[in-house]
Amino acid sequence: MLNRQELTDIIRGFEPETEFPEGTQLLEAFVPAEKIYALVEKLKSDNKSSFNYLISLTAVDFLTHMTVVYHLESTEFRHLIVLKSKLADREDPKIDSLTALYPTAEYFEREVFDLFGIRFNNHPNLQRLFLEDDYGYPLRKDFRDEINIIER
Amino acid sequence: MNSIIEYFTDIFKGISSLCAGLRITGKYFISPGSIVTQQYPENRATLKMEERFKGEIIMPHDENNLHACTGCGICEMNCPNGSIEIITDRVANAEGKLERVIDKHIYHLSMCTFCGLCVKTCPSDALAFGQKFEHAVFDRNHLTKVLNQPGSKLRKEAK
Amino acid sequence: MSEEIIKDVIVGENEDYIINMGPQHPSTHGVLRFEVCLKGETVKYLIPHIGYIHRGIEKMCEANTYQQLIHLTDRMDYLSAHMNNEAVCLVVEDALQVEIPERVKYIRTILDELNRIASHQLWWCAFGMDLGALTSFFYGLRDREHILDIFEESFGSRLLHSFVMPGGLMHDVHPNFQKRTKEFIKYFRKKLPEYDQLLTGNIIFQNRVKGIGFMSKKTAIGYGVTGPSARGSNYSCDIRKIAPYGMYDKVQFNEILETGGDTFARYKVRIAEMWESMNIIEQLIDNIPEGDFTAKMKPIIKLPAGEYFRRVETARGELAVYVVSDGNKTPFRMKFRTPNFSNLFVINSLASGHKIADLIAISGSLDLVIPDIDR
Amino acid sequence: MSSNIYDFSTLTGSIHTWLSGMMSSGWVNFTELVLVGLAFLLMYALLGLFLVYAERKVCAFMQNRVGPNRVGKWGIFQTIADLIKLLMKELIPIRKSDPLLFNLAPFIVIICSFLALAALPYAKGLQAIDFNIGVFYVMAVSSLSVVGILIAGWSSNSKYSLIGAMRSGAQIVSYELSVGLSLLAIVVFSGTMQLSGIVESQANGWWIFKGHIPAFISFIVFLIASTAEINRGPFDLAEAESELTAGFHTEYSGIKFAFFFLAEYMNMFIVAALGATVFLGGWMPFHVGNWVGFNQIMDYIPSLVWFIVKTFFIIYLIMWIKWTFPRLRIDQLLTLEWKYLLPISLVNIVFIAFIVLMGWHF
Repeated sequence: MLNRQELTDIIRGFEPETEFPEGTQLLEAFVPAEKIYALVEKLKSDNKSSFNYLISLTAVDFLTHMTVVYHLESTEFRHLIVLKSKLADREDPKIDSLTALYPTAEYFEREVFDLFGIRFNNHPNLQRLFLEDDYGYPLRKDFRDEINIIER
Repeated sequence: MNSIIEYFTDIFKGISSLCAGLRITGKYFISPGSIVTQQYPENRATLKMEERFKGEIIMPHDENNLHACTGCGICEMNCPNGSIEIITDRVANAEGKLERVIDKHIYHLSMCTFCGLCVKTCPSDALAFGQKFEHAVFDRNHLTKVLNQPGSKLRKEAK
Repeated sequence: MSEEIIKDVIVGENEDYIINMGPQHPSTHGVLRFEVCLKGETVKYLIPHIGYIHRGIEKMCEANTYQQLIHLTDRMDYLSAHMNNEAVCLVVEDALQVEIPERVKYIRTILDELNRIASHQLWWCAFGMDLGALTSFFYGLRDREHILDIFEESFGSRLLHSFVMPGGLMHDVHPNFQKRTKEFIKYFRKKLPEYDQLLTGNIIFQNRVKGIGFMSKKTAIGYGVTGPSARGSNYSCDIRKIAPYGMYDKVQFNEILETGGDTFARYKVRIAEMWESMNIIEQLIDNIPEGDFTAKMKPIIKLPAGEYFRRVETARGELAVYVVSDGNKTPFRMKFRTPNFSNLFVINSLASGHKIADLIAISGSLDLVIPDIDR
Repeated sequence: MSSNIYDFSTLTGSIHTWLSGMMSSGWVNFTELVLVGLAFLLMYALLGLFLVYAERKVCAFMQNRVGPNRVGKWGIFQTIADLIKLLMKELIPIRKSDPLLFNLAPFIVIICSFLALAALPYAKGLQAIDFNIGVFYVMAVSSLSVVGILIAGWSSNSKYSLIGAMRSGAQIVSYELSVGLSLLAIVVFSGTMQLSGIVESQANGWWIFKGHIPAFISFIVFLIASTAEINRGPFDLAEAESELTAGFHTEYSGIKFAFFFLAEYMNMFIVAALGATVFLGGWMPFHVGNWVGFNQIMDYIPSLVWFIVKTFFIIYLIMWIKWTFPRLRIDQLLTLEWKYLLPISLVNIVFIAFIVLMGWHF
């Protein structure tokens, strides 16, 4: 069970360009979008950290930009980190898919695509999971739907 | 040789496990006393729901038609589904000052999910849970109820 | 609509013979559609289609305050409603650093375990019915009725009891809550062995269930399968042990692990978990301390800006709540990592190569609740 | 020894003399045929209604619940209400289905169960046709119903019913073997295939006691195989509710579904009656060796009652098995038949032949 300081050194060792915000409940790391796949691959294969369990992959729309949030945990040492990567471009956000590392990521990513419209390149079959094709991306903050959603 | 023995023990073990299952169903077949089904429409008179049962929201009125709702609208704010609407109007009270009084406390049973926030957060405990659970109606607007009975007034305690 | 001409579909050799199981199907336990490609009786591959009961709970959470969204999380995994609510309350209490009274911890842990037994009982009924033993359905429901009566007496509703509030409970439990729980434990200790005699020991049942739907520990971790389904393949993922909450660190109980990895192992885990839950309840029920049932909370709860993450062990696996708050009374973004979402998608790798009857047994052993998948 | 059992042939004889007094012999034959036909039709309907009601009540008590109790005193008119409901239900035409075969299938299944009813000895002297190859005839006729099921599954143009029909085809064809062999075991004992002959041969004791161990084994094999043959109990793969929604009769509605439903219960009655006749002595009262007094008392109970009690005991066994065990998978079902039941019943027949040769049976 590595403590926060050791984990930050490991991550900074793999990926120097990460910044670590202070005063957060869990260890968080902002990683540039194009570097995320390489970092997660190293974190998973390195047997000191061995993050082999992707708890959840989700996205948050901060109106100016969108962040994709990864919660990773190691089933041996039970330590837990949160990786986040900012996507400034809101029209066509793109990020690498982690399906090759975690089979469960395929369906988390399809859900994020369905609700946020973030595309994951080299994803096996990126289709919508819940909604029909012509429906917008509901979980974006600027999503308006006069018929079904009543603003109170 | 032991494969033949295993063949027969496998059969006998199987049959004994089957008989264990038969014994259970047999036991229940000959003990009708342990049947727990309630004959609902017949036992309606004796059927007593738990007194905390969340059947619907009611506004308890005492014998001389007084209730405790001041029309403050806290329950309307707290309701997640917007199933409560408060209509208040201004009435001049004894000293001639205009005072806010509840006119209609509209409650949409069709939208209510019985989360109990209105009953909990009401400052004057005007709302309570009723025990009636037979809500089937033929016309949807019967589900919109007015909780304060006509001609009822606010109960004035000596504050 | 004009009568459009239906193209005569002639099934050639290479063309797949696809049947739709669902969304209305007796054994998909909810509106879930399996697009099953068959070769004779054996399943070649299987695509689950979901979204039939998607209510957009995460979108609705963004418009409700923290007390108001309790009744939403009830309706996610309705069989472990109490654990879902408790997850949200734990996140809020963590964020506000509120110290909840000892009595609330006791009651919440007892309710967790009662809810777990009720959920496993309903799973047992549906699993027996999937395999054709129709009587198991009625025995399970009859015993579950006792728990639902306890819930109805204390909270007023049987299944979706929005009873837990951030900071404690909505109101105190009914005075004879303890007495009835003890009666139930005494009653169920006599009835649970009957479940084994009726189904577990049965040779037909064992042949139907042994050796099918094998899931290795690696696939379980890869697909994010948690809960009893994963513990069937020796993957210890019990959040009550990893990140204890409530009274779980002070209660003495062991995590049930089976090494079989097949449907029978998952079955045995759930039956053993019912025994374990009863032990936990017995350790707690007699010494519930006196005290008030909620901590002092402001009427409008505003979480300080930041992100909060908390995990809870529901009857089906690990439920994680991730809240992003920007300081006002409604959460900015709320994500529920639900156990059934990950448990569902492993079914393709488990069921391909087996017969249709095994597919039903495997999906029964994964104990899926569909509203939990769609949210 | 079986002289003073009430003989129904006196009753049928008196009807015959009464009729021939009125009409010429050709017409007498005709009216008797019509009367027997009406009797069977009436029995078919009444038995069908009663069996459905009995199954629902037995299943309810086993599942610790009350069962139908709203229509009539203890719910006795429940099945009549079901029948009227099924009669009123709309017969939904299935698009792209083969209309002729789709409508023919229920009739095939009903006719087969009707044919088998005719050959059973209900009481002493009360038997419509007494072939000297009775057992063989009943076996042949009851195996015809698989044709109806296959036609139903194929013609209703739905994938579920096709799978259901294929399953039941394989199941019934393979289980006929062990039913035939288990009946053959008793034919070897009694020496004749004539049903009334078999019953007569059990005058001094039922074959299940006289034939001691091998007869008991063939009774168990018969019970398992016949449950499989009528698609019930742990072998109801043809209409497995949880997998194929309703198997071969998914697309049927209204009276066509009622035919399948009724035929299944009548097949159960036929199989139970056959088992009772061959193993438990049909209408022959329970005699014990030379206790003359005891045998006299046993003879006072009319032979029809004996037959009904034995048949409903076997029906209860079949229902008990159905409501306790989960369903078998199709490959386990076939391995059970070909690897367990068949070898056992073959060895059993050789053993019985040896016993009959040496005369060790009673």
